[in-house]
Amino acid sequence: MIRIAVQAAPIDLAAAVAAAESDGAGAIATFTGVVRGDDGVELLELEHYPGMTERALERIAADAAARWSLLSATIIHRVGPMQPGERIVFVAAVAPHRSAALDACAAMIDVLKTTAPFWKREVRGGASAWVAAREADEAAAARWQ
Amino acid sequence: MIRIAVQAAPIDLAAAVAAAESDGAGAIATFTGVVRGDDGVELLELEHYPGMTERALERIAADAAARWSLLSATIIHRVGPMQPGERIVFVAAVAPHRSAALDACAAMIDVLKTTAPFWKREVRGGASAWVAAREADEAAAARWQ
Amino acid sequence: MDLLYFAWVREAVGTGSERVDPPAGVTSVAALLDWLAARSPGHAAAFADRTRLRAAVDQVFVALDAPIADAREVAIFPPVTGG
Amino acid sequence: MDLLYFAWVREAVGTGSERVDPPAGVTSVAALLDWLAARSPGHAAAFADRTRLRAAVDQVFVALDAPIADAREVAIFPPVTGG
Repeated sequence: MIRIAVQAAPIDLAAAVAAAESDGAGAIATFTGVVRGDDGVELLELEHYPGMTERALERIAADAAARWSLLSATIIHRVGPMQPGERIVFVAAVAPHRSAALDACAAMIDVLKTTAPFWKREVRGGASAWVAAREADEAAAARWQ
Repeated sequence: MIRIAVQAAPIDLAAAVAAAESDGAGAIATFTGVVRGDDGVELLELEHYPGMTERALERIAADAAARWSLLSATIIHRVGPMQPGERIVFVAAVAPHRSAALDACAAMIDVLKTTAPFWKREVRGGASAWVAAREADEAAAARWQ
Repeated sequence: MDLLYFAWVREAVGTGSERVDPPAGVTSVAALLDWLAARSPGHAAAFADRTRLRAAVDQVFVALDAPIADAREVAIFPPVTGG
Repeated sequence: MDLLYFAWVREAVGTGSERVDPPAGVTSVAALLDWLAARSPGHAAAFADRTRLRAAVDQVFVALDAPIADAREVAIFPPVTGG
């Protein structure tokens, strides 16, 4: 099963994890990204490419589900403005055994970082700036090709 | 912060995840192991070595926290009898960035499989049998040495 | 052809979308950017440094030398930074 | 010296723990197993195949040829299967 959501509403982690567990496998790996406030960020804004975003997430989840024979793959990504401490992204991979779940979860978030059309803008001290892409993200995604 | 629990009570995932998120980092990776019922298992019983178990889990979590500079490491392991669908183990790694959280989470569950004194017994059709160790688990744990 | 701009590209151009009808000689994303740069100082600024730009044709990522024949929707944006 | 047995080793021996006072010549875990095997058929059966056994001395995993001098607690068990 593939579950995708691109939403302005906060991510309900308990509901997302409960849905993943209900898929009935032995191993559930999750990744949650949270807005960090440790370097003075007051607000994060996420812009995306409506239509292409959903297609990209569907493809990332479906590719992982096929490659690792997952019982389910979930990607929930928030868009719009959010505060430090709020969840940006939640990824879950459910499989009979742990190595498939762990690898699929890591692959989905790594590939998402470089192939899903999202752009972050940070507000600090009233001034906003677009976040630059990191070369480390390209290298992390290339591991799974 | 290191959080360890060896308990007969069910694992409260929402509480465990909320505690991990409260540690204030940007990346939270979790692994949850669930009793599988797909091969006819009616009941799983987990025996452990009281005293040594807690020391082993403390060490696994502390080693991961030091190696990946985690903000927190959590290991909760259930013992005693449990039903298919119930959680056996929950591991969480909290870090500023995702690669540290993902690697630390995978390492903790891999190392736990071979260095924490737990023994599983499965009940099928009224007969119980001890689960044999898997060579694949030794190989997975060796990756992190 | 519908054009879409995102993030700082959108801000530099001054709009998130526009509809254009490029001449027949404009056959690649790169040629489209050359042609668009003449439309306004904002376009010129946005497309000045091609190493900072990425593109999608009909919602599929492509290299800047990719063809745009039959494209309905071309999007220009910086490298993605989600997750 | 306190001995602890877990999983099928415990079941084969017939008890989860016992207190013993091995003679001076018993200086390793392996020698301890040889000495214990004479105590009962259950002990003998439990310790017959050493490749199936693991040990801890004072709650630290050790190889079967590890010394047991000054050990307060020795545990014998199968390979672990948690998680």
